[in-house]
Amino acid sequence: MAFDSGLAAVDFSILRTPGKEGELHYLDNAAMALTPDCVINAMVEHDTLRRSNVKRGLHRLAEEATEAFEEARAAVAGYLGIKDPDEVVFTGGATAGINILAHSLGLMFERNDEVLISQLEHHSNIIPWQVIQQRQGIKVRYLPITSDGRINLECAEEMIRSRTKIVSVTHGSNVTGAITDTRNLSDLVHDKGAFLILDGAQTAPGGPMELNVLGADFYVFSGHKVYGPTGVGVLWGRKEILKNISPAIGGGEMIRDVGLEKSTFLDPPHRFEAGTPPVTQAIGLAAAVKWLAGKDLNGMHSHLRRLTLRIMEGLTELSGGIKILGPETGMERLPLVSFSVDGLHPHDICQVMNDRHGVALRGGFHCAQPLHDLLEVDGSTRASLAIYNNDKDVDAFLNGMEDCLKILG
Amino acid sequence: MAFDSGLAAVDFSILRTPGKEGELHYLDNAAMALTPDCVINAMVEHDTLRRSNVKRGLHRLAEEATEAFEEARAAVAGYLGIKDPDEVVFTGGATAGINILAHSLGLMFERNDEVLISQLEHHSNIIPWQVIQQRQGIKVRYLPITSDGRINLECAEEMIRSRTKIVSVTHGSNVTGAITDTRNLSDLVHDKGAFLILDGAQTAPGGPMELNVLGADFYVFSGHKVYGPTGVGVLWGRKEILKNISPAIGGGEMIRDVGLEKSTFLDPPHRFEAGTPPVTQAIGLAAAVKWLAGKDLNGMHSHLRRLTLRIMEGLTELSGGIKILGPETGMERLPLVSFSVDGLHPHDICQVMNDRHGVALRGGFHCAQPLHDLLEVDGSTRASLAIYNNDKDVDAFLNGMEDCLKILG
Amino acid sequence: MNNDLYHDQIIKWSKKTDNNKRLENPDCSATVSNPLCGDRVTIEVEIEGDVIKDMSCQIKGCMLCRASGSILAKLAGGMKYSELKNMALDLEQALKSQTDNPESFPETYRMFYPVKKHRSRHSCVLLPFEGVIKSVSGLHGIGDK
Amino acid sequence: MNNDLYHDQIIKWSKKTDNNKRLENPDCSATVSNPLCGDRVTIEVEIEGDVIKDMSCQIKGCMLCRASGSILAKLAGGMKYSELKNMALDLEQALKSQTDNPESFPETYRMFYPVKKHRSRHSCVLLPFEGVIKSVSGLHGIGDK
Ligand SMILES: Cc1ncc(COP(=O)(O)O)c(C=O)c1O
Ligand SMILES: Cc1ncc(COP(=O)(O)O)c(C=O)c1O
Repeated sequence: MAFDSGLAAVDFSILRTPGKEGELHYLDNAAMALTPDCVINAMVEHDTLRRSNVKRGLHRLAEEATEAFEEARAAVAGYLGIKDPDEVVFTGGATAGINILAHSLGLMFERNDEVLISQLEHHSNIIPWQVIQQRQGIKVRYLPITSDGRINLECAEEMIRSRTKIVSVTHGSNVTGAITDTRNLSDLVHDKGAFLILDGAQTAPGGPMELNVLGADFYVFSGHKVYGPTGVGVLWGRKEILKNISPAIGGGEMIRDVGLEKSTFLDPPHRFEAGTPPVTQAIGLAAAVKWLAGKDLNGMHSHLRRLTLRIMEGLTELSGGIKILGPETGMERLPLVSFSVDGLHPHDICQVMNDRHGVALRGGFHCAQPLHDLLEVDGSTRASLAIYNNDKDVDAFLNGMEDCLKILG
Repeated sequence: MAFDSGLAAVDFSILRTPGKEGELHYLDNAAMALTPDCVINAMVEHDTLRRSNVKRGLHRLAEEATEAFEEARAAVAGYLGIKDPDEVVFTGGATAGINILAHSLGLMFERNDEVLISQLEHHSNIIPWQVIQQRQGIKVRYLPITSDGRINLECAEEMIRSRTKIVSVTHGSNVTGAITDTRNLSDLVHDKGAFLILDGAQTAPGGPMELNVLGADFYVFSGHKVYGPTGVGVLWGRKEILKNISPAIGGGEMIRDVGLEKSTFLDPPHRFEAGTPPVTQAIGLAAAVKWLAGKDLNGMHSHLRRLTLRIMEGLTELSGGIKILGPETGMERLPLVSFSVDGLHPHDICQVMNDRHGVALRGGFHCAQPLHDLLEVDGSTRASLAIYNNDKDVDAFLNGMEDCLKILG
Repeated sequence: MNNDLYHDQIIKWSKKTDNNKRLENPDCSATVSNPLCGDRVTIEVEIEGDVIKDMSCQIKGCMLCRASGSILAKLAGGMKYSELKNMALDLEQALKSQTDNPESFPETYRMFYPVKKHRSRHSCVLLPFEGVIKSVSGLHGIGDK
Repeated sequence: MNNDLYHDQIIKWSKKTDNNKRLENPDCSATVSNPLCGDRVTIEVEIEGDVIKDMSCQIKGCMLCRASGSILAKLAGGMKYSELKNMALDLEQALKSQTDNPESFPETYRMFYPVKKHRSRHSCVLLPFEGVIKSVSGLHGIGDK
């Protein structure tokens, strides 16, 4: 039986109750997914029944809150397909996760060490490394991209060298939709004794994973893109590596012993969770991944592949200088499509699509300015799909684009 | 008319519906306050009506979410008594705020520069500076404390010298309850061209402020201690200073221009808000401070002063080697009381108080190990009050302590 | 669904290109940009005393910005710089004010009234003004008046 | 409200001090601590072959930890080290298991059954065992069996 996106949509108040502005065609999921009622309810329940600080309290609320928080950690570990929940660090988001890694691993870098990222990266996976570069005289280098917006992995062998300490790349691009093939990359990285970090912000929403199969050493993602709350994210790392990293972000609940000169740290994950963690949000995130894992994910994937193809083919049929970024039809890609239109500013497209068609898109550089510079486009417009999207959304998008070209062109 | 804490308590589901375990005497507010229903509702409403990423989107949800987020910023600015909302940076919490400051200001430090903190600090205001010390060869020095657990400000004049770049101290101690008198301190700090950071985690819950009067340059606090959500906090800084600091924590939504070698940053507050901010939680925090500002705060303060006094006097009357930490009765202090009992482990006290009396306390080092080392106590037990606490809670606490001494002593 | 933000007048003005030409002897020029949406405006001004003689406005940006720039370039010739600054202030105030009154907009800019409720797009309309002010304020004796 | 965690037996054992004395000729010793609650246990052991001859247990910690240490110090004399290790495993399993069965606890430790539902306090009970294991495992030929 075909996948019924309506069965997912009913879980979302925000979709059941369209505003006075009419129907909502939410195609801005790569920026933030909507969140189902069960996630909201899990957080309300926590805040009204078990609200308390975690990790050290001995009273009932504190014990219950700690239990719920640690269960959330186990649920996320389950989603990631890893055995040891202590490999799961709760952070403020993907950006926070990469910053924790960059600053903490940075403490171990020596001058002239190298960090290899790619030209496909989101700013979150560029700026933190540039900061370390500027501070410590390490070198940030960039894997080039192919003309269809994938990381050019053929260059990896040559570019990863003995000075390379970290290779940090996106697991799936928020602009081109390209998915990074990690199999060979992981071997190349490990052969040189470096660590592989994957930015999973766009791949985590695809459903439960087998992180170990990816061959990565670290993986980060954000709650709000996997149908979970804002204010929370996850940093996963292999235990034996996490244990040997000194945390650069410090505070309460992460230390073993504090002296005036020097302090020692708790074991992972706690050493990377400085201060009061986003307790309620971690619990919401656990509800989100459990909810998602309960869906027909194979059905979802083929449904989204079909909708993505409709968008790409529909855009191709429109006249008017539309250029689709990223892998061409038929190749693997995330369920998102970014494109530029000759002579049209992405913001004008987004505004008309919203005002006249109720279609929510995102336009601009999508926090990936180097990528747009390389692709020589002045920003792009992006339609990104999630489990609740359907053919009507695609119809509205394609009709809207036709209208846009008429009005703005 | 006397302050009626019941009028505040009715706003909290968690207090209206005691569990099967009987009445809850929640005296662990310094670790985390409970949150009123209006805060929870504000977040539910946001997630079900306006959920979207902020700052760049042009569709309806994104515009509404951005508007709500910026209104939350304005509400917090109002609570802090400052004119320009752009001085308010949303963070993950007090700890995140201090880390942003330490790492960013750290970029400007030179070897042998000094950071002056105090022996009264929470680990959140110790560890980040120790990290910078270890990394950059700066020196962290400690203002000593008085025997009654206040920062010894008489030493400040001598200890703040030309190499001192930052003085970062708690505005109110989470252990001794001592409140830092900032008037002279601020002048001393500024005379030497240094910056004053106040850790307001424990003072922010006191109600609306006039930050400018404090003479600080930066102020941080956490949402969850001001009756707001977890996963959010605030870093306030003077605009003209914030503008001149390069952010060390990087990501999306905070840059002006990203090149492969170097990037430039947006104006404050955005340059310090790397990545997707805790949108829903910022809105919850705004609801919390608005709710609190609407209460009879003078009434609340004298009510809490009276309860604090009852706790202190009650403890003094109990026989059994009880030592109260911090300023003696009659002196100004936060509504919290920490104490040690000869021969009794704080965890045993907390457990018995919970199991037999339904009183929620916290025991241990309260993330202030250096302070406990100096006061020569092996941890302490803390009762901390909030707006909804009443005489019954104090009765339960004092009866419980008597019982504890009997059972455990 | 409403169509009012991109109405005919805005579209018409956004497509005018007669003020894109560069000036031969500009007295001053400046480029300003809006990092949030990538708009970039380059302004050149010929000015005598307080009076703007000619102005060009080259815009890489959205329709609102282009329409605003076209109108400004058309209007500016012969206008006093102080008047232009006041108009910029009036326009900004009209966009930001809490009350909904099209009359509060400078007459020639009334077509931008629908932008009012889209806060994130105010800067698109204001950017060309910023460019002129940045450009002229670089000139000694005029900008700092 | 229930009183079961700190029941009479636990309190009684926690107050015993006879095993606090230091040994004259310990073969090995170790100090372990629990950073989460500040408990610290110092263990000294006299051992011959696999058999524990005597043991002392000095504890700065909570009642659960002190009671657990007193019982262990009392029991250990004459016990095989391998038996002690098994007991530690059984106790840990009994505390952590999903099923609620007091019988699953080693008999002499059944009084700790009420601790089961307080996860954060399991380590208080287990810490003295950890100390012995850390101490003995430092001895060549025994610890690594
Ligand atoms: C004085 C003080 N500073 C900082 C903090 C850290 O706050 P958070 O854990 O919310 O980051 C706390 C709270 O534990 C505190 O009491
Ligand atoms: C590929 C990629 N990496 C990182 C991020 C940053 O995520 P966040 O803003 O939630 O920290 C995003 C989302 O914007 C993304 O798409």
